[in-house]
Amino acid sequence: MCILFRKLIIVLFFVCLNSVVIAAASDCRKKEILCVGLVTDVGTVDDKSFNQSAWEGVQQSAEEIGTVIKYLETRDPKDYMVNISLFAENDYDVVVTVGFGLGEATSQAAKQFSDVKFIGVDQFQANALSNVAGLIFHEDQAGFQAGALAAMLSKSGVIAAVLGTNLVPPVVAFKEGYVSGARYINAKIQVISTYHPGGLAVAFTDPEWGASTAKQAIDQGADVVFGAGGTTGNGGLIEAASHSEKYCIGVDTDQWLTLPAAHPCLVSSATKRIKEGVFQLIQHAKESQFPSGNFFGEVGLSPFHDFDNKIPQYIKEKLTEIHMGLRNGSIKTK
Amino acid sequence: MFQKYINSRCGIVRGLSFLVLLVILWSYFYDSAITEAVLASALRQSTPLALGALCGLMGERSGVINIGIEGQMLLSAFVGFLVSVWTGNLLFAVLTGVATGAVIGLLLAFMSVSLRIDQILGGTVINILGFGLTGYFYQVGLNTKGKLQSISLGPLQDIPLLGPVLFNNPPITYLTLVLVLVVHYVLFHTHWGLRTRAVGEHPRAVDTLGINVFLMRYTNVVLGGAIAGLAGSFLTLEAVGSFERGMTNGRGFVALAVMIFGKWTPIGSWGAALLFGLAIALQTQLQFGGQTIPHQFIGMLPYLLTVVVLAGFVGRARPPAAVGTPYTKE
Amino acid sequence: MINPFHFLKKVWLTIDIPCAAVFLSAAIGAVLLNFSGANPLDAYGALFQGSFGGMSALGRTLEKATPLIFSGLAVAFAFKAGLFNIGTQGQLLFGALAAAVAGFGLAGMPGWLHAPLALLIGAFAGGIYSAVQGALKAYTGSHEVITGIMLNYVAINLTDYLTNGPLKDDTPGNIIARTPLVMETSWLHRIGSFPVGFGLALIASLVVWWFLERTTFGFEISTVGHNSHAASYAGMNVKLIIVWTMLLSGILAGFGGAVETLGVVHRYQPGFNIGLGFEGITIALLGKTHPVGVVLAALLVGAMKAGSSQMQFHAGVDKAIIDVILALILFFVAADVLIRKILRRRETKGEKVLFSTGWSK
Amino acid sequence: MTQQPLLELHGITKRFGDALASDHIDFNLYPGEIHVLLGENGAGKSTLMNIIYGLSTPDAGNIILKGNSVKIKQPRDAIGYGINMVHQHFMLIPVFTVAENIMLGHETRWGFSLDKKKASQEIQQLSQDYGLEVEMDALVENLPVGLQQRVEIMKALYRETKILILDEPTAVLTPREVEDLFRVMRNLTEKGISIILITHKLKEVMTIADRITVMRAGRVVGTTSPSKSSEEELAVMMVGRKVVLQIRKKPLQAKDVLLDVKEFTVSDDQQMEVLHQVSFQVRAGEIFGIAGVQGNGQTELALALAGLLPFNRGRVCLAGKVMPSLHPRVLMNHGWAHIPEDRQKHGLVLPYSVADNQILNTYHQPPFSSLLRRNKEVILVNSTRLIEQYDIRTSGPRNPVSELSGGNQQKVIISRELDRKICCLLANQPTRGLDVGSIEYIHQQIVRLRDQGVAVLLISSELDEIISLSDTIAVMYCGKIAASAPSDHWTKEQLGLMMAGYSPPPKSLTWGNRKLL
Repeated sequence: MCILFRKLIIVLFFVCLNSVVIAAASDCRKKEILCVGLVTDVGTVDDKSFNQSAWEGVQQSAEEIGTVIKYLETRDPKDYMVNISLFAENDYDVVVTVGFGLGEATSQAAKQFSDVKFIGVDQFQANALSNVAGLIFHEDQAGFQAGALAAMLSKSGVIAAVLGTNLVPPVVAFKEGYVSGARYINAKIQVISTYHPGGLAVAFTDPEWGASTAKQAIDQGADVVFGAGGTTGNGGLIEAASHSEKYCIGVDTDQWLTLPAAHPCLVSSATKRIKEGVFQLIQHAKESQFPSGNFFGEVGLSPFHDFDNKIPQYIKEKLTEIHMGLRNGSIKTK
Repeated sequence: MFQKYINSRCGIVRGLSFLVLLVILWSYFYDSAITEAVLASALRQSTPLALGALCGLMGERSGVINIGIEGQMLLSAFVGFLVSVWTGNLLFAVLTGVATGAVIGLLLAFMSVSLRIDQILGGTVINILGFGLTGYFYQVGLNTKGKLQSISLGPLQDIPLLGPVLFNNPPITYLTLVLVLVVHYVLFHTHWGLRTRAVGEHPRAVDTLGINVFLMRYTNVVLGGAIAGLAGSFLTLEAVGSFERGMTNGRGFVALAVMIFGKWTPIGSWGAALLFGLAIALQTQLQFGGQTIPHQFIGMLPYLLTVVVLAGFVGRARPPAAVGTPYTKE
Repeated sequence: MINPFHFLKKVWLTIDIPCAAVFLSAAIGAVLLNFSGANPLDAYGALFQGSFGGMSALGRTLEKATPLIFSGLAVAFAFKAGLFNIGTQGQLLFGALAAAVAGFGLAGMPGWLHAPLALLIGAFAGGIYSAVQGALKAYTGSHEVITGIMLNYVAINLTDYLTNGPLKDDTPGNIIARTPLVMETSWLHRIGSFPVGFGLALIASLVVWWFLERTTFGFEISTVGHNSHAASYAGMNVKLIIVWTMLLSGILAGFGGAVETLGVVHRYQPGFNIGLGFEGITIALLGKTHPVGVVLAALLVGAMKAGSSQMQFHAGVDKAIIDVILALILFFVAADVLIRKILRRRETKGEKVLFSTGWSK
Repeated sequence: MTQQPLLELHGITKRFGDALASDHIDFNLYPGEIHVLLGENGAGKSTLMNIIYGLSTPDAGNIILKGNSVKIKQPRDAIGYGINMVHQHFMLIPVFTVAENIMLGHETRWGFSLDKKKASQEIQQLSQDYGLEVEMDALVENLPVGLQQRVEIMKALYRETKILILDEPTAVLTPREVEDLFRVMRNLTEKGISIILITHKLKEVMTIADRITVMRAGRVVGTTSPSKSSEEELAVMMVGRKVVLQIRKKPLQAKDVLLDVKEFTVSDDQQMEVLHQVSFQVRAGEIFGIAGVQGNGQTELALALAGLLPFNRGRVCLAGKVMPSLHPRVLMNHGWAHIPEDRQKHGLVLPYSVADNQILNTYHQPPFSSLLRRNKEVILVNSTRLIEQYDIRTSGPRNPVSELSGGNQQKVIISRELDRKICCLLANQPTRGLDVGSIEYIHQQIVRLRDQGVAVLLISSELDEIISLSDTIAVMYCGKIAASAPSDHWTKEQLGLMMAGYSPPPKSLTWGNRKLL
């Protein structure tokens, strides 16, 4: 045992020495190959939320226009810059940074690595930089449509929202849009909503709280639940699915595809088309037509899927009307 | 004199419970639906805390601090979820979740009883391991075939206030109520419980009576682990229906507080867990009601309340005398 | 006076178990990596390169280690008095926030004064928060682990509220809950790639060592920790010492938070200090509550954190593997019996450290 | 006694590291006898008994029970063979009731439940049979020590014991309780139970033993009986040299009152008044002995006087000065020294070195500290001097005090307390649990201080110690000073009765604070 252990130590030691000289994959230096890197916000790439949507966009670019792709997950927000630089230093051409939290680091990196193009998801660009495109969304508009749908579906006159934390601006925008949308349809509707009481560390990863809270809302008459807040919101959706005659509305992506457990109640999702937006921007980069400043992505409701034939035509028409109204500015979310 | 002290404390607790009851009744007549909703939510939120506290007190009554409840819950939640995905059999999934908790309990017992590692360290190892392993092996796209559904207990459900709150719940919630009583019975009315408490107070005395201290501690920690496993199963298989990284969110630690709040007794812990659940449900309700107070203030209320209560009159709780000290034979 | 050979041997005998633990854990980690389809050699190589390969990597490791040293010291310090300061996280948050407030709020100060002042303010904010916990323990008997856990939640909520309310960064265009940037006069810079904060951490660990080993107050603290009855017999004011110990422990934690704010983040933002306090417990346990051990443990964990991005980049390995390895290291350091069996070494006297002696007595 | 021995030990040997704790021990026990195992602390008595009881296993040797060789690996085996042990430190669960303690490990069950009623009946029956009365539902922690011991004996009886081992049972008892215990022991032997009694008190040996085996340094020195040898002979066998059992001291030359305690009232930590208006005075050059059974307020008196327990009312003057408050450090600065009752709890920090323990309360004063810094060199030099001066057996000043024997641990405390310039010494149970050599040494030190003009307040439950050392003796009973008088006014019997709360005091005594005659 002892000798074996010593051998192991020696082997490991040499491994460490040798591996220092590992070279990075150098394909990215070639001009014709477009390398796309993605840096997540704190969390994982498979979070069923914005990180995942953005990554799907990047993956789509690999499939359709042959980019070389790689992602880095951020565990510590202080590593934003480190992770971005890692791509830049390894000759990646496009770096996608996901989440408003990375905004500062992204613009800093953009100044430092001027030949790299950055796509900042959810990052509003107050001062445009030539190599940064901020992919931003009118979450309030998506929320507005969700609220309108909820108000039209509700029979009890009470609708609920289970939310992440108000420390994150998009969540607040979703919520406020949701409330105005519901009021737009029915001025007397009662909207009961709540933010997660914990801090950032837990607010988006507490499905149990989301589920309990949704139940609490349903028990007092709410018949539509809007879940907006990562897996916390998902908990609320799944809970609503286990009650009969209740509807729920997902958020960010078309959750019909990501959250099968919610199928019994999931009428639609208030989506931000992050995947499409990211893919589009990568395409632009490939074609050397990379925009700078703010690039507005699509928002709206996802398809109704199985609920398509259960939803009366007048609701669909009204939703289309609202969608157009929001687009041309005749309807305001506030 | 000690007796008198207990009595006076009981008086305060009784008074407080009576007050809470009054408020509940008043609000029930004011708005029955909301009251029922809040109470049902409180019961539900208290379930993992109560189970965690039961796990903690099984260990501590036999002399082993278990600070790794969080990790135990997380790992069993994960395994239960995986099994549910693979087999689609919820009962089997719950059982494997419970078994996982027991196995982690065995690891904790091995560390703290056999290896005589510092017990807080052992628990910390389990916590980090829980986060690491579940984080590393979790894959997205796994979906369960549903979760445990409510079972209403027939006519009992029609009792006003109590019916909808107590008698229309999913199985693990019922099981928790039963377990609180069972653990109470076992601890205070069986020879096993007598020996367990004795081991936690004075292991050497128990050893000299020919009782195997190590076996007692092992068994209790493993059984406690199984209960923590049930708490984990509750999270994935009953409350949510899916797994998320870090989804325990500190409930294992709060369970410890609940256990101490409850003075190392099952029923006391259950009461404390209910209080916590009620606080969380109330703060949600306040937000529902459109309160404009920043939600952080409401959010920290239960914690502040605990500190005040601990400092005020539960401070001098008496833990099992031998808790935290590994036992060595001479 | 000291025989260098003996000294080296003594050092080796102290660190051989942790070293073996690290290697053993790495080996088990390699099996796991292999199991999930990654190449362990690539992974470890990249990890090493990302943490020690070059000056900037090294600087990053030191930067990661800095707050861990502080919170590790805070936990270890309280351990000496038999107190388990699980509230380090909350104290660190307050330290970080207070330093930020001092950093952006005190205008027109020279750099030589501003940074130290902001550091001190941060440190005392943490200290006072911790002293509350100590006072509750000493004068009401409520257990510090419970009050610590509770006050952590309170701290998170309170700092979240402040950064999203009264202290929110009001520069145009900001929508994020965070404080304004601190002024450059209060920054802790880097000298080359060597962060000044790390130097402060080293000094702090030296001071803690000196304080515990060489001062009468350190003597009082460890007397209270070993036997509080004997301490009151010897005329020490046990309750006051508990409060003071918690205060100082909190000062260390708050200092860590302040260094993080002034040296790395340059503002306070919720979510930026998650886990730093809790990890202090791991660090203190790994370093066997000795200041030098704390520094080494923090360097180890800091290196793993710093190199994890490289590891994921080059080897495509999920970063969670680091948690697994860390847990294994902690397990093997704690379960030194197992390692001893492998190393075939007998236990030496007085080496076993017990941190917890149960809940308060 | 020509019948077959119940229990025989042949060549029992046990090593701890390099030390031989038992060295080829032969021992036998006949049915219905009381066999005393006599020896100093550390002679190997407890090790031997632990081997019989299965708490440790011998390296070599046989245990023969009723002619059959048996292996006893754990207490369960011993209990199975009818061997039970009452440990010196009681093995009782303080928060359990008497009944729970007695049935623990041997529970009467009804299905899964404990049948507490049936168990209580059985225990009640036992207590009637053997004349051992104790309240079934009382919490053990609320019982006086004597009753706790009774519970221990009943535990053994409940398990139908045949061989009962009593380890130093009289250490914590009053003379009257000791009599009671001996009566019970006789009662047991009449019913056929054999008893092994471990002790180092010669007088008890002479009254109770049927046979005596003397041990020294892990070996059996010899076996005898009370009729065949005298106390002095036994002492020589035990210690290996002649010991002086009488303390010689100069006649009393009392001077000024140095310690004056007036109407001192103290509550314990559960707010119960345990000391009621106690007053007494101790003069320079006087040893004032307080006799009494444990639990009559001596512990609280000592703790309160030393500033470790707050007092409710009263006044304490030290060397003519009224102490505004009692705080250990203030007291020390006024020349107060304290040998605490529980040396491991109050007197020492066990993991600390000898040197650090010797400055435990003076650590903050020069020369041991300058400003904040501890002067380690001075501390070590100080320790080296004290170790030599007080003859402390240790491998050096850096040695942890936990590795020292009880006697040397006490010497560490004594060296710390007596090395200062002091005017008043409080010695609470200064020789409890120590070997004869250490007791002798400590007695000498106390008398030396008295002769130097220090006021000594001696609290002890060892009546012999009080009688042989004190100039004035007071008896505490139920939180009051029942009586006090010069030592030559007392007889041992009177003292014993007073301690038990019986009988009017002897002539010319005070009762409470009142002069009686």
